[in-house]
Amino acid sequence: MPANQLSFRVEIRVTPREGIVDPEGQTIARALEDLGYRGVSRVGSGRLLKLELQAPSGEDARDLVTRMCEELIANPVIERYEVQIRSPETASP
Amino acid sequence: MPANQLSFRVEIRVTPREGIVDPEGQTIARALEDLGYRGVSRVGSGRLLKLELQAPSGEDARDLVTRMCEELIANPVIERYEVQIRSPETASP
Amino acid sequence: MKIGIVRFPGSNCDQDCHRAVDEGVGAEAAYLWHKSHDLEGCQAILLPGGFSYGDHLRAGAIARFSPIMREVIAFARDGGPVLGICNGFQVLCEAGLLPGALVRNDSLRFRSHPVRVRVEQTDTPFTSEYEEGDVLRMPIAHGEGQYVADQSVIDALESERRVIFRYVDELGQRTEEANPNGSVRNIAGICDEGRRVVGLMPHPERVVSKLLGTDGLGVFHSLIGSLQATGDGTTTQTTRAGDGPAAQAAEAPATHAPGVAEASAP
Amino acid sequence: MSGSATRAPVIEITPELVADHGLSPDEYEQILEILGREPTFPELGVFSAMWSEHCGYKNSRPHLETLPTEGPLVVQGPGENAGVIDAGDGWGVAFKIESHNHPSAVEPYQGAATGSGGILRDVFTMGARPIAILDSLHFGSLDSPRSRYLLDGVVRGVGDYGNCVGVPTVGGEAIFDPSYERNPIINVMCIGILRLDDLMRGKAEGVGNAVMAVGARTGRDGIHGATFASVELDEGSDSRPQVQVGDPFTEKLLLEASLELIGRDLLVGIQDMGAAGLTSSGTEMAARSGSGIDIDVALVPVREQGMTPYEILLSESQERMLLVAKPGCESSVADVLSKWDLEAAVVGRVTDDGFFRVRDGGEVVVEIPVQPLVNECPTYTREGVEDPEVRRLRELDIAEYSAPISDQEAADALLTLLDSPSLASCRWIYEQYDTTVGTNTVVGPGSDAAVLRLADSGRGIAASLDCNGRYVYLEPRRGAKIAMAEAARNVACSGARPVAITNCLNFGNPLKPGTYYHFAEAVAGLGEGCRALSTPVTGGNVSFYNETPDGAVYPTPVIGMIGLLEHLDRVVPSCFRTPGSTVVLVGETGDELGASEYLAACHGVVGGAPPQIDLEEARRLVDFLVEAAERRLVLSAHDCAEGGLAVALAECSLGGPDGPLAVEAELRTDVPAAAALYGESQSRVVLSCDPETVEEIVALAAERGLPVAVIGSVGPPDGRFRLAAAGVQIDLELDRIHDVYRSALPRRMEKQAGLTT
Ligand SMILES: Nc1ncnc2c1ncn2[C@@H]1O[C@H](COP(=O)(O)OP(=O)(O)O)[C@@H](O)[C@H]1O
Ligand SMILES: [Mg+2]
Repeated sequence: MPANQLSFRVEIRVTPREGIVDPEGQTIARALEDLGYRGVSRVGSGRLLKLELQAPSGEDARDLVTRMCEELIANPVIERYEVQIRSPETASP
Repeated sequence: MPANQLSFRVEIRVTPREGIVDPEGQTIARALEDLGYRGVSRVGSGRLLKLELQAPSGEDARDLVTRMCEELIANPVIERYEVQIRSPETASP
Repeated sequence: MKIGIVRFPGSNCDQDCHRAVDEGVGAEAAYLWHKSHDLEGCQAILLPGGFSYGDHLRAGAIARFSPIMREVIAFARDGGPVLGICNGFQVLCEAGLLPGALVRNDSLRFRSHPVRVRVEQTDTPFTSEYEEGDVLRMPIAHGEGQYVADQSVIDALESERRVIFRYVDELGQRTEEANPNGSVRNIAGICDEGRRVVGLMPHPERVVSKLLGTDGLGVFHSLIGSLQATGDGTTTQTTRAGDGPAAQAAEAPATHAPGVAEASAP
Repeated sequence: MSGSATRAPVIEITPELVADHGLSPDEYEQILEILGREPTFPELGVFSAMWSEHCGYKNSRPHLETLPTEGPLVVQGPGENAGVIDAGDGWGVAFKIESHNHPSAVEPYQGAATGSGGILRDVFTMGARPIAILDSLHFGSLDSPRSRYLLDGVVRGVGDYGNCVGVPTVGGEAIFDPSYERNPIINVMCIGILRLDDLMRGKAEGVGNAVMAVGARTGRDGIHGATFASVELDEGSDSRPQVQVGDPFTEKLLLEASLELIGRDLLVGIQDMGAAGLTSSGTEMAARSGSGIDIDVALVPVREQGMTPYEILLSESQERMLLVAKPGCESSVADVLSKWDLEAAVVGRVTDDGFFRVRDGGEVVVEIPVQPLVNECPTYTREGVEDPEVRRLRELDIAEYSAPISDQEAADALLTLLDSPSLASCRWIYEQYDTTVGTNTVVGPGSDAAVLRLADSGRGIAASLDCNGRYVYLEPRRGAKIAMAEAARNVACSGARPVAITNCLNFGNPLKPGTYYHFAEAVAGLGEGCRALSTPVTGGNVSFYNETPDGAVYPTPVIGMIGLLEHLDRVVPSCFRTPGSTVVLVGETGDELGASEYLAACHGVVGGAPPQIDLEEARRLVDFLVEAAERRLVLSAHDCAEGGLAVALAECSLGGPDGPLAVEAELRTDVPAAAALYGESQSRVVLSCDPETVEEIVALAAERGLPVAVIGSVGPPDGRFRLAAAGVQIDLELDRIHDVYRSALPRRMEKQAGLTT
């Protein structure tokens, strides 16, 4: 691996696109209500992906992750995604 | 609903507990590699839940969400969860 | 005439498809390995059901990147007949050969039982032996079979008569109760613009014998008939140069009348 | 990644440590004697696992040894991964049952899923392609949220696993009783078919042959699962036992790769790394072959860093196998596995010195003679004593329930019984299972027995899982015989001849005399049943410590019966098919309400003696059913069981593929009405037939010495269900009872999603 690689922590959230049914979210909402939880609304479900990435820069990391999402991780017909990248400084707590 | 309720945005992330196999994460890692993405490691999959919650205070909100997680949303035998609560001030962008 | 059946890791209806082709309608069936780059001269391709790559990420999401899928996509774009059943339908949608997507059943449960589907269109290589309006009984078995797409896509599918199968009741009526998974407009199967690529959720390959039901046989008879009618079936050679032996054009010219399925000894 | 396992600090073997490993001081003495020295810490772990109840059968072996295991069709009896019978023309049927009660009580989805995974591996390691799964489920009352949560998770777990691997789940049973609250019974049976030429066994032969670990990597999951399955679930403790997560995708790859390896003749032996993982698979394979095995844990591919030899030896990570390659075949084996994207590592060699030797890099950390480790686990025969409470319940005077009932009461009772989750339609469950993948399912769930195609032989395999725990609780020997007879009858109703069984013995803590009595008596009854019906045992499983704070679950010896059907096209369905056909009842209806579902569901009474069972008569009934099917005399045949004649008749009329069929029937009898309608007298079957063949059927039954009565007809156009007996008449609208029957489970289950409490 080239010496000038940095390490990033990436978190990708994939959620149903606006207008696409989210039966999972609905079911959880109903279950919470059945269990007596009040005041819960707008329940939405999604998938989470965490990974570590080696890249020369934060910009490269973001480019790479965006490509991954577009190509594989999210299906634009039904899903949208958000990416969070923690840079090497903040990566180690 | 009592007037003194505040509104919170909650995000819950559920991931496999340390040491529990994550076949989905493994498959995705392999797929990324097959697609030529280099420098990716520690791919982990999880579930995401977003909801809005009415509660008298941030502390109440956290208590409530913790109970929900323990009771319904995560199975502590194999999963861990993290909760993020955005308070009413920061909730509206 | 040779029909290719793709095997992805996790495919589990591949053998059933094989049997439907060779025992069901007496044509030659060949497995195509997902890592291969060669369609081996097959004149039609079946993408079988199952859980390719464990359905991880999304059903069909990873399978579409298999080496063999590059060939299948090229083959389809050249007008080769391709049928995706269940997981195969999901793969076709992920690969962009068919529009829309299949998401979790509205019940959030896996559903497995016989359904009735109405044949909506007969001008595809997989439905030509049926009559429009035929009601077929075949099983479904899926967790993610709810067909969704943007309104504009649905409108186009309807106006271009590309909905091929619809869930109906015993009387052939499209009802809410007859819809097992919440699919928009009870859609069970669709085709592409060229009408050569078809995907459906129910399993015709499971009902091709006297013992288990015969309503699915027509899908395979249709394919054989349409390949015979077009002579060699495939229109163009789609194997990329240098990737294995050139696929032989079909050896047997169409000597049978269209629609007559005849056993061709392998 | 594999490397030297982390060097563990030397751990002193104290009496506490020995006790924590579930070994008694006497057992420890025996270990000292076998080794001639103190064990190392990993050695203690190995003994603990192999001498656990789960692997060593400490408390059950003496009884299991009384079961008949031989017969003309038995190719492989107990002692292998699965039993195998000869099905003719070179075909074999491999089958076995497994329990996953304790893991499922803690994590129902994964517990059930990993149970399915294990039993599939047991079958395909024999060289058989799995073609069907059956599941026997016993849960607490569905009024309890916990039970609903468990059922929901278990059904998803069984379903998702089989669905993904592509093996249909084709039958089973679902029984609900408060006795199973918090300790459900989840037994899964798998059936596979093979060419007998390809029969494979778990052997480790040939000095120097490579021992390979394949499939998933080894992690820290489920360490001491075998020991865990051997202790009671402790309410208070929060030291949550480790639960494993199943990966059916990897399992599917393992299945295909294993069958390819066996088909290409590259293996000497293969075994699942199930309970006690590498330890049990390695030592059992060596023990069967009288050989030794020498492995290096540093070569085992691991999932986590810093795993110690102890952990690697005892891990129960799923979807792993141990195999021994034929000489010179190692690289071909590796090629096949890599084709299926699976990892394989040579982790050791077969030796001839009879030792299980484990190295960690250079250092030997375990060196135990295989034979005593595997075959000399101490066994215990205890004194069983019947619990006085059980006797009191059995001897309860239930005469008052035979008092006359009105038409209305009779009808209400039928509705109550059809709404009882144990008797109601299981459709809600099996519609979550792929029942038709593989295109071998000729008769799927919802019938007395599932029937599968035996490749292209034109013959069929029938299978049924049965056990009524309430009977066994009240009178264990009789209850076990009834379970045997019922399983055989179910299979015979389809037209198949019952030929062999596998069994799963689910009991409470065997150290309690009352439980031990139940166990010993039930096994004795099982043996009697096997002998009378000529259905030997080819394998099985024992699950003890099924206890909750309220005591043991009902003793539940689940029988997995296998039958063979000569002509698949003569298979007999359970339910009425043809309007105008005649309804015939074979068998004697007695005044037997004891232990019935009627008493439990309608009167809240668990008591009385279970019905009489005459095994000789049960056998004649089986012969009759097989011959009637062979001669195509019957249109349907359904066994009378829980809920008695009234429920059996209702099931016949409700369960057909084309919707319910009306029926009108009358049973002439001196027996009081409640018993006539709802008593559970054994060896009875409801048939339907063409009116033309009635005489032949009556003659055939008489020839076999079986009572027979023509009781009614199918399909009057009025859409009603009518049954009269002993002066009482049930007359209900078909749609009404259909509704009750169909909605009993979904009504209870769909109102709530998964709870984790
Ligand atoms: N109840 C039983 N009846 C007959 N044989 C049994 C029974 N329980 C276990 N056995 C047999 O004992 C042998 C040891 O089983 P083992 O492989 O340790 O079980 P498991 O696969 O559950 O770990 C197997 O051949 C099994 O079939
Ligand atoms: Mg075993």
